[in-house]
Amino acid sequence: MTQPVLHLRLDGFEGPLDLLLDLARAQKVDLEKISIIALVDQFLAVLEQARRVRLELAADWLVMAAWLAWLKSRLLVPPDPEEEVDAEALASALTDRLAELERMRLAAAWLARRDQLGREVFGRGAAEQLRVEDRSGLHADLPALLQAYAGARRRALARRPYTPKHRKLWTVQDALARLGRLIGALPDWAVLHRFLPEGLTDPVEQRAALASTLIAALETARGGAIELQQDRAFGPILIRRAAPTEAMPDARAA
Amino acid sequence: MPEPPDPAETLPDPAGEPAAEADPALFAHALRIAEALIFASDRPIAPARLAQALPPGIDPRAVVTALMATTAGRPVELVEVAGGVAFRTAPDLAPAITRVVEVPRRLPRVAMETLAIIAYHQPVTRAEIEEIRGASLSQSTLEALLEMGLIAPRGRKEVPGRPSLWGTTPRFLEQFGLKALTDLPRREELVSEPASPLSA
Amino acid sequence: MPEPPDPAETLPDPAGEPAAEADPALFAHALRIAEALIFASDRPIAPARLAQALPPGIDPRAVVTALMATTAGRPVELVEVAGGVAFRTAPDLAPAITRVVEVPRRLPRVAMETLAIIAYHQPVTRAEIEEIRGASLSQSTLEALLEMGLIAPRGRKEVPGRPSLWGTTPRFLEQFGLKALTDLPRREELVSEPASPLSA
Repeated sequence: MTQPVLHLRLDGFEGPLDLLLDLARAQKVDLEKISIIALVDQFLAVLEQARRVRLELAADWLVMAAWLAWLKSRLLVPPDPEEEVDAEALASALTDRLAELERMRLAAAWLARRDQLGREVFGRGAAEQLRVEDRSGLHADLPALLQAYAGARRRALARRPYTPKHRKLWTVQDALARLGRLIGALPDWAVLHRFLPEGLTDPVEQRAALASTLIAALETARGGAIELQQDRAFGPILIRRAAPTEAMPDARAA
Repeated sequence: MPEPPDPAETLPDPAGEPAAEADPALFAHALRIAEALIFASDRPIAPARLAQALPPGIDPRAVVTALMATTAGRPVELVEVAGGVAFRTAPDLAPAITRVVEVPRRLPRVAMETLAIIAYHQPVTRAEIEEIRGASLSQSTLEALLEMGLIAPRGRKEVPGRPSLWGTTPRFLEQFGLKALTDLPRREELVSEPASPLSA
Repeated sequence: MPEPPDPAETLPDPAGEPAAEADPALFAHALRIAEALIFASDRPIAPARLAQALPPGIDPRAVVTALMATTAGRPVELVEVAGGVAFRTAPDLAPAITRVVEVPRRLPRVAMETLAIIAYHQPVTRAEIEEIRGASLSQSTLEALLEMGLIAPRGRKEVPGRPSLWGTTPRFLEQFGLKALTDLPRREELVSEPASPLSA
């Protein structure tokens, strides 16, 4: 009847070190003074009994058993000066490991005995919000602004070749009609730009309208209805209604 | 002459016995429990919930009343809120204990692009902005920029429909650390436009 | 004969001036602010945060000392924990509170041992924890500790495979009511404790 109990007990240990620590405690001496040889014998005995119950045992148990058997044999023979590994040192390393595991067990127990938050003591359950967010500020700097401009223009320009726009070009006829309509209300010199049709934002359409308006103006000036003046190359072109009573020095210049 | 107990006071008494004067030590202990429980709870404590924690025979409402009286005027007061009672820090201390954290907003891309176009092309109409961006522009984007004080109307363009013209404000210069609009890099430095001298 | 002030007490005075008696009204106001600030939060308040909220010239440590004295023995006490101060319910009231407030389950033994090993050996890898325990550690144990906020990754160990290193968090100190990691018993003290916890 003891065998199944042993089987269950072995399963209850968390690995070979756990069992070793339990056996070491059973020696009822300071962990520093335990007999490694006695410990090894006990461990192997437990394992042997366990194997009688069921043959398969986890690999780490068998590795530990083999290592302990080897350690015991080294401890029993007189120390060999040629030997690379010192059996005493290995035994003391095992003792140190058991002692550290023991200390960590005690530390866990010490923690477990403390009053724990949420079990024995409680903190404020419903914390009050002490942060007031001021969202009036704006996170934007000049580089971001410039990047935005460049990005918007690049996208708009890149889109253009793919969507050729229908251009409504301002013809010379259109310009002649508009000029004829507007010239009557003209009191004095006015720049040619003022005779362009309104609402043109496209640069190409603006340029075309300027060209046709200039041709229309030249045509009208030839007919004698208006006068044109430009003081310098690329300067503004001025238009006014022809005033037949005045001397026209400027007409020669034009 | 002792007054008869208020029937309303005795109602929640589970045992139905008259609201006898509670043992002062027991009542003091109940006060301790109530204070700790209300502190620890993550939501307001209703009288019924409070009663579960109190020694039997103690009226939770009497405990609440007593606790309210002792905490009145203290830095942390017991107040009635939806669903029961809770501790709250006194409102007069809020300025001292709250911390204002500045969480600057980030402008959405459309708004940033619109702002940049207004900065470079002002005064400019919404239709012109749409033309320059090559995309339509919602009124709400303009309104957001207006609300932040970054742009302002600059009259109307004398074309059919008389659309508003938009320009940037001194607040805009401040936001972007500019002394004047002329501090902005020239457009040609940012993007190589196709030759269009008329639009210059 | 009045004793000279303890030099250790006056050291942290930022202005370096002698520990003059603060204006009693100002000090009382500082106490109100401190109580409200610490009470409002569910996390410990660090001395620096407290100092920010107090009127200038008030020593936060004097305020904390006074507040500790007035709340000692009360149902909600001021305690030092995790590098700051926080209000906590008195342990004797736990049975009454837990009748109403839900209490999390205790950590299993494996998790407590793992936590102790991380606390004493941090930063430590999972393989090192397994080496100390002499048994493999299930991922769910680490995950449970992580989820409770008791441990956190502390970078990686520069060995083949670069395993994560683990350490404890301020939340760990709070959970077990520790002011700092130095509050943990020293290794020697652990062994000299009575043998009873062996069975724990």
